[in-house]
Amino acid sequence: MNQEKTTVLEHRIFQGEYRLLKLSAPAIGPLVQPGQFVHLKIPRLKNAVLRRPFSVFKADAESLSILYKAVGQGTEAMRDIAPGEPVDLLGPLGTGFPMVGQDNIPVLIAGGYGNAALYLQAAALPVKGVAFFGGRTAADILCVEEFEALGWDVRVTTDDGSLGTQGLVTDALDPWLAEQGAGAVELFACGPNAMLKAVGDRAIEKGLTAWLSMDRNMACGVGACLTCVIKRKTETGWEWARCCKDGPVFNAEEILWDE
Amino acid sequence: MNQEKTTVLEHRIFQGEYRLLKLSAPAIGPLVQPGQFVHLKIPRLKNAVLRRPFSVFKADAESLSILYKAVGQGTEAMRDIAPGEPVDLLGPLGTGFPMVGQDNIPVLIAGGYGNAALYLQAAALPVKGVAFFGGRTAADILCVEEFEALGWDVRVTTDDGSLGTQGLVTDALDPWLAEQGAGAVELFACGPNAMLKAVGDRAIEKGLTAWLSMDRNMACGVGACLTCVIKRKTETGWEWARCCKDGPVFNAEEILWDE
Amino acid sequence: MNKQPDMRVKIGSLEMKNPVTVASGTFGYGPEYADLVDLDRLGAITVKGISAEPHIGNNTPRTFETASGMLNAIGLPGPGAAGFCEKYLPFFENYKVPLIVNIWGKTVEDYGRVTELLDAPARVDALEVNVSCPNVKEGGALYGTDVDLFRSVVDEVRSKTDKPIIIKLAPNVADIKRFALAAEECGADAVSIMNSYPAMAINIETRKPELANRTGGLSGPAIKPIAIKLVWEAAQVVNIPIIGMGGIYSSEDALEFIIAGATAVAVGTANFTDPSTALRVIDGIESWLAAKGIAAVDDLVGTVRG
Amino acid sequence: MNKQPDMRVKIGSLEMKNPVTVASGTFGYGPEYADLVDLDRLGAITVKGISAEPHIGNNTPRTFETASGMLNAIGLPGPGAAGFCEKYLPFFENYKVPLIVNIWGKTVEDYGRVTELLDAPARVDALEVNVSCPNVKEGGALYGTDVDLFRSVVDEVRSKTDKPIIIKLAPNVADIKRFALAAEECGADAVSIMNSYPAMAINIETRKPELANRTGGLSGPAIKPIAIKLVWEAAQVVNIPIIGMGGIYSSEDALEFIIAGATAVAVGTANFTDPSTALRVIDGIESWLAAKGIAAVDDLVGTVRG
Ligand SMILES: Cc1cc2nc3c(=O)[nH]c(=O)nc-3n(C[C@H](O)[C@H](O)[C@H](O)COP(=O)(O)OP(=O)(O)OC[C@H]3O[C@@H](n4cnc5c(N)ncnc54)[C@H](O)[C@@H]3O)c2cc1C
Ligand SMILES: Cc1cc2nc3c(=O)[nH]c(=O)nc-3n(C[C@H](O)[C@H](O)[C@H](O)COP(=O)(O)OP(=O)(O)OC[C@H]3O[C@@H](n4cnc5c(N)ncnc54)[C@H](O)[C@@H]3O)c2cc1C
Ligand SMILES: Cc1cc2nc3c(=O)[nH]c(=O)nc-3n(C[C@H](O)[C@H](O)[C@H](O)COP(=O)(O)O)c2cc1C
Ligand SMILES: Cc1cc2nc3c(=O)[nH]c(=O)nc-3n(C[C@H](O)[C@H](O)[C@H](O)COP(=O)(O)O)c2cc1C
Ligand code: FES
Ligand code: FES
Repeated sequence: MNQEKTTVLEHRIFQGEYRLLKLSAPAIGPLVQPGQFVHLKIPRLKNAVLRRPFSVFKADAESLSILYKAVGQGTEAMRDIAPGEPVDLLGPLGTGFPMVGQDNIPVLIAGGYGNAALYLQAAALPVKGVAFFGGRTAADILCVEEFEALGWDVRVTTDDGSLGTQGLVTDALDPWLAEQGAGAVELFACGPNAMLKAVGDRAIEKGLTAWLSMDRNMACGVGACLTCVIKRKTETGWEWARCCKDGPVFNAEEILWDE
Repeated sequence: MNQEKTTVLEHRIFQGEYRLLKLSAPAIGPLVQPGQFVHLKIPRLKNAVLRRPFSVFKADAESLSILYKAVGQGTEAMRDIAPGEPVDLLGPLGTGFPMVGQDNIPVLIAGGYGNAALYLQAAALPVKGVAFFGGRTAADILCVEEFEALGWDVRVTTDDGSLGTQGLVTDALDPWLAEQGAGAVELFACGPNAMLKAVGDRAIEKGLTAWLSMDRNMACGVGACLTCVIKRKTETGWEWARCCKDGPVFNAEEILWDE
Repeated sequence: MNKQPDMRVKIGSLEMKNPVTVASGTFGYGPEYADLVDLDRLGAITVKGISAEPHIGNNTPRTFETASGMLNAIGLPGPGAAGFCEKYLPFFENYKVPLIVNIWGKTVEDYGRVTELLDAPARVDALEVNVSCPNVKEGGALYGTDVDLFRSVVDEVRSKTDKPIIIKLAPNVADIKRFALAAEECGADAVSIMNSYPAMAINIETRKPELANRTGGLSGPAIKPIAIKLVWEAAQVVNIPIIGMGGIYSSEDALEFIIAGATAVAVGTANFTDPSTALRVIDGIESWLAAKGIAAVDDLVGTVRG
Repeated sequence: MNKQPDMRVKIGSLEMKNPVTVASGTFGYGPEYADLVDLDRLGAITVKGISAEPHIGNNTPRTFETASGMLNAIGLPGPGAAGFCEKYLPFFENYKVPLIVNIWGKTVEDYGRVTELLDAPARVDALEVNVSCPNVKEGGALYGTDVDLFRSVVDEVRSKTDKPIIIKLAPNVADIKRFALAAEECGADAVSIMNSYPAMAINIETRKPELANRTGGLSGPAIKPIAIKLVWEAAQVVNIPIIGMGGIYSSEDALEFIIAGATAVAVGTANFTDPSTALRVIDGIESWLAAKGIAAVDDLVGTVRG
């Protein structure tokens, strides 16, 4: 984990409402593992005390990039970030995705920025299976060609049918899962909570392993403040686990969904 | 007095540490009188609740411009203002300089941004007299050629002698005043408090009229909050006068200097 | 759908056509913002604090900017009740907007005198009582933080007028509920929450306080979460209306106060940042209510869930 | 000229090599920031509040960002005193930095028990006593705002340890001086000022509070002017040292607290914004003192003028 004054190499509209921010980050970039995130201090937003967490989309020895969407004051202010501007970053943070188990077919399931969060894992996995991408509309479906170029079989669903099949990501996942032999499949998911829960429920029902990247509001990002906790099952009940440190990736079996 | 969403036409280094900010301001520009100011809301500085007051340097039917120097968090953040960006302005505000009295020779005395504050007056005065400009060093002396082009006899003093005579503005003013006949001269001054007081003291001593543009920290800028008050002499003692509304220009005779 | 929502609220017998006023001391005596703001669009105007006699106030500097806020120690300068009536009431003859006059005193008798003087003119619609003042007789104890002194002021003001009286609570108390209840019990028509919070800034180069008065009141967005909590707490215990204020910059901020329990709201420091704030807040509340299909702003008051 | 200034300060018998610690709850239990911050450069580490027994804390959401600040209602989850000693004390064997453990309880006896449990381990150098907690026995009255309850806690803690005890005052009182004096009278070695300020935010769409606990504590730059005032006031009346905190983001902020009367300072919310803050503050104080030719940071404490 490092704190690094990075420099903006590129900042542009990526697709639809998503922007790509590429930063020169020689201290953080090379350390990034799939599923980890960075904690970004928004330049010039002087009334904000908190950083904002973003999954690392791509990373190499010199740089890293994120994909983000403006949803509030912080991400809106990020749109003003200028090329060449310094951006203070903490990272890489958190516990990312594990390798796929021996002989398992990896399946990726993504919604929203989940595509960005899964890209490094998609690249790192030695076997390429099926990737299910869901979104509201065509513009929300990111990186299909990039995942295909890595060798993934990408299946798209959109709420409005403007790309791929109309419906939820689970509408595509369920029939496909039904065709597979038990135990042969391992799931890696990142997206809205409802999607993660749906994926987790299916995995538990079918006895599959599912790795869910959880999204919680964060303050410190390093495990110190206990803001980002989720309930993790223990033998006797549950305990708080920190999404930023113990996660964001958790085994679906561990998660106690009670909200 | 108007509130106007202006647009940045030009923003550049003017000289030394001073920048010029030119705004498209068709509602405010045409109303500006010499010595008045505008109250500027600094874009994107979200932790600041107060506007910042700036004298109008130039104004016409479509636009106005200010000259400013970065001295604190507000003016530093102003350097990020981008061409085309909207800037919310209140103006024109305050009571500016009066016309020069019949048969009087006008004398301008400026330090710092005072040159900007006096330019419109210099242009408006029907008679062009002598202009005394003082500053720390050559880079602080603004607009000499512009004032000369208007017909003013400009005399420069700098603390370090890097331009004009070495010394304070009063070192140049005093001998010149000594040469003039009493009552024939009227002073218009804008600059640091010490300079204004020195000018005021001389005027009172010599029975001259001096108009001083006072600089006080402001909050509302329109006379409502009573932040910017100075002591104004009354028959029985003194009362508070609002620099933003009753001033910034006051007759030196009115001012009770007791700080 | 989208019927025009009913924006009217009542503060005692005072009828406001919308729930938005301006905070005392941030909007002068009326004329100052009249060029920029159509005063008759406001639910009410609340003017700068007035005492029985003219008062000179503090030395300068009187304000200082802080993170998302500002300090002020203006020191309540003013023309006194008679001076106010003479200088400013005629101006209001040209306007229909309800006029709330904020009052203060250094002794209980002062509060009584200024109330009497302002009870007479018909153009004064209500009095807001600033109790965040030191009592000179009681050696500087604050009316706003000592519940017995507090009651004595409210009783005195109540005894001198039948106009609506709004008691403006001091925020720096351990339990705002005691003061809100005391105001209600003493016959106040409403409470307003909150005054600026006692605070200070020191210049490290000069080692002198940034304000001539050394300490001052903190206002602006910085204090909004404190104000929301105090309004919410007071709303649990009193039946009289609450005027909420503290860092309101947008209709969303105002709605937050209303949901917390405020019947009306006041825009203060935001006037300095953007004089159009109060009008934007009015329009914003109205269109939000319309969009949600809420018939009257009153239906939203205190509807916080959970 | 520019001789290395003496940065040492003492909090009771606790010697800090510089006046900067971190605020409880913003720096975890020690290991969390160890990758980013050289812990041994700090004057002391103050860890998250510990109670006698393990505690589960509040539901989420636990924090919410506000203008120049944040709300938190973490709810003091923690491993309990025994858990803390087992899990975290070994970590500190590798460091020389003084360790201040923040403690809390729901009853006076709880405070006594956690003090006893933490009195034993030599690695615990001092206790900071969080009194901003409701007393379950007294129906939720707050230890920090009721001066009798407050005394009973300080007495209890004092009776159970000879280690330095620092009483962390609640800010939401009308007169901080009473509490600072009471702490001193009960034998406290220092007071720390201020805890986060009770506050609230409501989501207007859901009409639910933004925190699961409904209310929380406001911290960050927004509250700095309040904290400066409280430190300045307390410094007028007590002789024991004060640890100042509330929105410290820079060495200038820290110097402001020191000039107001704080012997040491704590960096809280700023750790989230920039984990290097505490180290920057230390370096900044040192070079400022050197530039001014001030021989020791202690010489600056409480030197406000006018
Ligand atoms: C581990 C992790 C990885 C993330 N990766 C990405 C990414 O790669 N790309 C991306 O665009 N976003 C990502 N997010 C979400 C991103 O952090 C939030 O969108 C951002 O913090 C919102 O900040 P804001 O100031 O704009 O919104 P705020 O003003 O804080 O809030 C505005 C709105 O956004 C919602 N919001 C706030 N925080 C979050 C959050 N953490 N998740 C979802 N909604 C939130 C609020 O509920 C509110 O409605 C990630 C979050 C986590 C925890
Ligand atoms: C009527 C009037 C006209 C002005 N015209 C101009 C102009 O044409 N060009 C220009 O550059 N400046 C002008 N000023 C000064 C300008 O308003 C201040 O420089 C500005 O407000 C500082 O803001 P800041 O946030 O950068 O500084 P702050 O962070 O507020 O303060 C930083 C430093 O600047 C000092 N400072 C703050 N306000 C003022 C002030 N009003 N005057 C002097 N020092 C101050 C503070 O004491 C502090 O040391 C004018 C001021 C007034 C009252
Ligand atoms: C410059 C200034 C002057 C004020 N004067 C008064 C006053 O005379 N009487 C009063 O009761 N409150 C006064 N206040 C307090 C405000 O009315 C209001 O309660 C407080 O500022 C919180 O609201 P805000 O955050 O929207 O400003 C004043 C506030 C400011 C900033
Ligand atoms: C997330 C968070 C958790 C906190 N936990 C504690 C705690 O356990 N015990 C305590 O005494 N104070 C706690 N505090 C208060 C801080 O120690 C500090 O007093 C307050 O935040 C003001 O300082 P700041 O503005 O620098 O953050 C906490 C503050 C925050 C923001
Ligand atoms: S964000 Fe602080 S513990 Fe996870
Ligand atoms: S700045 Fe408000 S009265 Fe002048």
